[in-house]
Amino acid sequence: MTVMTVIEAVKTAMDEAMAADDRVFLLGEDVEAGGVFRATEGLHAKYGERVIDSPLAESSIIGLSIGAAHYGLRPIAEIQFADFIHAGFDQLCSEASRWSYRTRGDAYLPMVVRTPWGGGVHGGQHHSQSIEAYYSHMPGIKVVAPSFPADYRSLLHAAIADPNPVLFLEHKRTYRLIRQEIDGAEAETRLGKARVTRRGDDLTIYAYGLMLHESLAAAETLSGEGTECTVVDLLTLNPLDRETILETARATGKVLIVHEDTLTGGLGGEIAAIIAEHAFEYLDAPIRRVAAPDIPAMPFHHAMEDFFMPNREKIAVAARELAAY
Amino acid sequence: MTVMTVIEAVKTAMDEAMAADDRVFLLGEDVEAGGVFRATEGLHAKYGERVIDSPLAESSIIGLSIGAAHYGLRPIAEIQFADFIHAGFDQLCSEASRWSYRTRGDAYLPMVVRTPWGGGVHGGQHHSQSIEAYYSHMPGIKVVAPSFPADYRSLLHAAIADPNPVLFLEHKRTYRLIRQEIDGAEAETRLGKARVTRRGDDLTIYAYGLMLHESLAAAETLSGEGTECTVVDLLTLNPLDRETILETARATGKVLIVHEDTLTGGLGGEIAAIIAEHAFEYLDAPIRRVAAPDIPAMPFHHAMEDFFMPNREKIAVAARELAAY
Amino acid sequence: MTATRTGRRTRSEKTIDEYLLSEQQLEDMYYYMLLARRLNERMLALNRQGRAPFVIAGAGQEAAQVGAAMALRKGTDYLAPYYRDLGMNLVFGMTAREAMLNLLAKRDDSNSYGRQMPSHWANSERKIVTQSSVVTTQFLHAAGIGLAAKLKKDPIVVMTCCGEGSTSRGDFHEALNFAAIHKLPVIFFVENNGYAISERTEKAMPVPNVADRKRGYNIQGMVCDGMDGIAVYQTVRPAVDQARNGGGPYLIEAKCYRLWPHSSDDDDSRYRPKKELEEWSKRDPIKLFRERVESDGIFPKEDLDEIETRVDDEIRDAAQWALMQPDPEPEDALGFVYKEL
Amino acid sequence: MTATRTGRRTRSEKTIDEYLLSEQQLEDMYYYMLLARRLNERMLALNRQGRAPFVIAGAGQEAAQVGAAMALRKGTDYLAPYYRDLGMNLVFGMTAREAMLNLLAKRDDSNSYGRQMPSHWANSERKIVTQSSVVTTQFLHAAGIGLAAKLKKDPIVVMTCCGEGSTSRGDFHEALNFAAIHKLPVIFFVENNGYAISERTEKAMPVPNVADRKRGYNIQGMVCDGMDGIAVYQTVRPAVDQARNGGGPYLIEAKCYRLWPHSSDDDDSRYRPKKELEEWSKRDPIKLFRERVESDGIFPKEDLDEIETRVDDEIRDAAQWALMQPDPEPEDALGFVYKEL
Ligand SMILES: Cc1ncc(C[n+]2csc(CCOP(=O)(O)OP(=O)(O)O)c2C)c(N)n1
Ligand SMILES: Cc1ncc(C[n+]2csc(CCOP(=O)(O)OP(=O)(O)O)c2C)c(N)n1
Ligand SMILES: [Mg+2]
Ligand SMILES: [Mg+2]
Repeated sequence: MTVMTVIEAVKTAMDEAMAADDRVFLLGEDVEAGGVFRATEGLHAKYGERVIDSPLAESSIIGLSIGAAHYGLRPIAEIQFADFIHAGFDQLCSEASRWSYRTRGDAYLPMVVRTPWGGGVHGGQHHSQSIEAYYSHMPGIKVVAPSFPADYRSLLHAAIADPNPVLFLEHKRTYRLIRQEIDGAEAETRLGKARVTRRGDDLTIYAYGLMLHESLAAAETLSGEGTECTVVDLLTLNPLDRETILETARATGKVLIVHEDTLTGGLGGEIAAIIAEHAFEYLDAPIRRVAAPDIPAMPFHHAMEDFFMPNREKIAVAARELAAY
Repeated sequence: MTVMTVIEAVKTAMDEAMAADDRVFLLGEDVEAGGVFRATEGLHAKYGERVIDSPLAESSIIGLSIGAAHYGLRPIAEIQFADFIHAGFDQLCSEASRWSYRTRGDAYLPMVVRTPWGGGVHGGQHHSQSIEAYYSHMPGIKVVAPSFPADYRSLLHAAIADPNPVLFLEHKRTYRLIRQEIDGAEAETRLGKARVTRRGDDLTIYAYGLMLHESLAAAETLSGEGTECTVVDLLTLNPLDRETILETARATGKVLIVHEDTLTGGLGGEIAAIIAEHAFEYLDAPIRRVAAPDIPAMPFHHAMEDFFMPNREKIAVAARELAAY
Repeated sequence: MTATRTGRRTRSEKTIDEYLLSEQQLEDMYYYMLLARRLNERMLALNRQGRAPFVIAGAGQEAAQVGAAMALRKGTDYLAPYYRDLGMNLVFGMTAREAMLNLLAKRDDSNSYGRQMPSHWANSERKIVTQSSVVTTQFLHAAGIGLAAKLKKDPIVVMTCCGEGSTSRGDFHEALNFAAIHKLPVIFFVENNGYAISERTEKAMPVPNVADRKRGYNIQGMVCDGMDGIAVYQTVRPAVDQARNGGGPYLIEAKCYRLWPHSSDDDDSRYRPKKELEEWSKRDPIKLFRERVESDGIFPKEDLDEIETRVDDEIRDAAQWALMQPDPEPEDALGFVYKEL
Repeated sequence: MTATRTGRRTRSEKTIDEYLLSEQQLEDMYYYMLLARRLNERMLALNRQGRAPFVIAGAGQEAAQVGAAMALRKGTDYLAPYYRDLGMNLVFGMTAREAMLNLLAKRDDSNSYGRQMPSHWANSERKIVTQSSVVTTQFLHAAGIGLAAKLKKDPIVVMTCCGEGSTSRGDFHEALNFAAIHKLPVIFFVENNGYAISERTEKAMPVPNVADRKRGYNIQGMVCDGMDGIAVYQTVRPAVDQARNGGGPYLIEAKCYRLWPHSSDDDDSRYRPKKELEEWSKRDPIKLFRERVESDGIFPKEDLDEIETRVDDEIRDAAQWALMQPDPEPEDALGFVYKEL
């Protein structure tokens, strides 16, 4: 039996993909030495010039990957921290997301941009951000944010095989925190599919990344109190799996959306809107969101960081209120 | 009596502000010659070195403005087309939006970034975009998108006077299309306030920019059919005027959110979520959104552009369905 | 499509050698420059007639574009051009009819099928890289193609182009920096036409020549007379050969002049002195070329007139044909957001 | 707070003149360099004890930082530093106690009140510009301050700093380009410590010296020995005076070496040869300074020992005091998202 952490699952998938297809190569800051989270450790020794240290320049990490993917290679770009991807916003939004659209598929970009996101690691303002809302509002880009090691591995393979640009978000707090026995573990192999991780009749919680685990813990607590929650692991944030979202919302009539990102303009708004438009008749309660307060980003000091971060307790409180509604 | 177009209102406000306060200066591409939309025409001749042509580099237009505002000046930066602001995303998100937060107000940035946005001008993929959803998800930045000349003038003054970074969005299609007798015209002078432009009991339409005008036209049509709409001109997109949004939603029980931006991840999601959480008990119908389809951006050919753009007809169709619900 | 040879006549072989260009190439050069100019003229006419919403032209830059593109290997080398590079696209195989389809955003325009503005080139078969309206981003795409080719050990060269104003953007720096560090086979070709819309070069650059920017990257670079197609070819061709053989990237500046307003929406009288325009018009690259090859006795007047006639015929045909082609359907706005394999 | 003079003793006036620095300045230089180093050492100790979550230090760069900062006018000139610049902040007035408050993210840390990671400096009164973790963005802020000062005709200078790796970013290019075009009073000071985390300079630059990048902007620039505080001062001071008088921007590179891992989270044994570290340790800037002023007879051993003792006392006090200061309350995460006037 093989138990893997998230970081091991990510590294394993890259190793497997590079071994199977020599068009796959890595580009990013410090990747030759293994990367600051050691996701690429050993790969330079094994694959040599296919693991390339980039200069400290995010626009080029994305822009070069676009060129290489257009040429027919399969770049896996690493942005050291999601917080630093913004200099590449232009290349992702104005170029990568439109490559296929503006040529009607005559040209396309099989590229992956991996990056560690999320808080709870004393990373402060610029090593903790949730960036998914910005980058999920780009038709043409796929955004993936798994929660369990087995999915990290299978979905990273799917992202590498996909002919479109995929932003692959890895929650850094879970890198070594979350382990899973992966042999025979349920693993989603398709981009665009959410998973119902837990079934309950009283309400549905939608989450991803670290918050999926916090939501499962909250659901466990509520179960002990007699409230049964459905918990949906969104897995792919763009395009969203509307079917699973609506099926579960209709089934439970009460919904709670959880994310670590700040509330206003976060992905929760879109999920709430989808439900409020297409499952309205089934709703028995207001649509609730648990998210971070509207401040620029995670403060550094642990007391303020804890205040900022949603967690199992805050989720449980909201779920109880919703159940009682 | 003075009738002003949108572009005249914008130019007038800048002229007035520069005359009143010599800390105000302009920075942007081609602003000395008057700018491609002629918003700064004549100002270089009048204010000399306070109107500065920047090199073709958007990150610097924003970054330089940050420095100048920190020093105590009041820069008005112009990004020639909203589509080109993305290279400045990093400077706006990682720096400008957090300047006050990360120093607890010890430092702050009285700066304005003006930019023409929106479609319907044969601008194609990169001269037509709606960028408000990305930049409204940045606590610390204020985002303004007026619809009428009088508001353009008064809110640009408010933006220049505000001690925070303000992204001032000017809908380019309305620059010369929309005129208004401005003497004594109702003009909002506070950032953060929406206006109820029209009162009706049957449903509320939320919009901004060109779509506000299309929504008013649709409301007029529906009125002829016996359906009375409330129409809310959001004016400020971040922070949103939750009070006005909720008051009108509760009053009509049916809501329709309209924007030119693509549907998924657009600002409409947040507005829908606010209503679905805080006005749920008052809702008599699903929350509807009229927006552009989820494709990367406005196609160039007029047939496809018309297909992409929401308009009074599409709004009227949705409003009728909602009224009939 | 290249020009077919016209009737034989005697000429001095010596001068031919000086040019490093064969007769056929010299004829092609004139043909492509002329075709580009006449196309642009017809496009502007269609715009004035309200039949084309937008025109952005390369008038004044034909010699730079055709001279540089001819130095590449058609079908093998990659081109990441910018909006003015009609001349380059013609050399790479675009026909007059295709150019008109693109102008009119017709359904069958293979650059973007009416989805992008005109002059946003793309053609995978011809190795023309799709570009957006956002300037300079293509410099990084070209470097990425160079990196991929180097990894695959393919002996290709990538040329990417922009205007002098676009060299102020961060992506310019990041692309040259990376290409220089990895010695990539990329030709960064800058068409300095004196203006970035209304801004003269002094507003964009602290250096007199764009090529001076090479010094920060210790790569090779040179300035050439962008009004002289032969000089451009003679400058770019050796660089392309060097780059193909591992010589690393080049930054080449072609000094030309924007003979027309920035685009069909621009009124250049607001910022451009008449006098300056008149001076530069005397150095019209097409006029210069014709005078030179005629006086050197490479082509007698008749040959050149013959080419002019052929070009005019092609363009008349192209415009008439393109105007009758189908427009996109409204629903064509949908599809290909994601590539399906 | 500056060092108070220690007991008088005879010394060669000649050498003093060579230094262009007064006795007081030389003493201050030693004091600040030593204070920075000892503070970093204590910070790392606190981190090892689990009392400080994160440390990023300037060990090996103290001479570069203190020498450069001393060339500025405290209270008048602006500083847009980067995370390693503890030494510069000390010269600008930060106390040992404040440095410890910042390390521990205490409620009263005036840099960010616990909102940012340690070493993200800010102090409007001292004209220290707030910075994020995103490297090189501050280059544009400095240019913007220079532009504002030029518009207001204020005779100030701005110095902004980053590491050599950060010069690969687009903002570096855009800032130097603009500052050069407008001849702004900005000193771009690059502390080349040989590494960008694990990446050696060859990975970041095609040029041997960061200062070579000046050539693309035709501005002045120079390289100095970043391990010699006096040499750094002697290089930066004239540039500051020139810039103040309209001489335009400078790009100055201080060659130093990162004596410690990148941060308290980094394991440099993965990528750094022991031998190299040993070699450079011989040139420890603080050791070098002490040897030089001692052998030149500027300060007898006793004076220098006295400074060491004073520094140690200050740091002991600072650490003890700071540890007892209040932490932010959870709710302190809220507020000041927008400035209210
Ligand atoms: C990033 C970006 N900013 C602004 C524009 C608007 N714009 C289009 S062309 C142009 C001037 C370009 O000048 P130059 O690079 O010299 O090329 P030229 O048009 O002169 O050939 C500008 C500012 C743009 N297309 N992209
Ligand atoms: C835009 C951005 N990308 C990546 C990082 C992560 N990071 C922090 S420091 C660093 C290396 C910086 O090297 P250098 O500029 O030489 O400064 P040094 O740390 O060596 O003093 C990196 C990659 C960052 N902070 N900002
Ligand atoms: Mg130009
Ligand atoms: Mg370094």
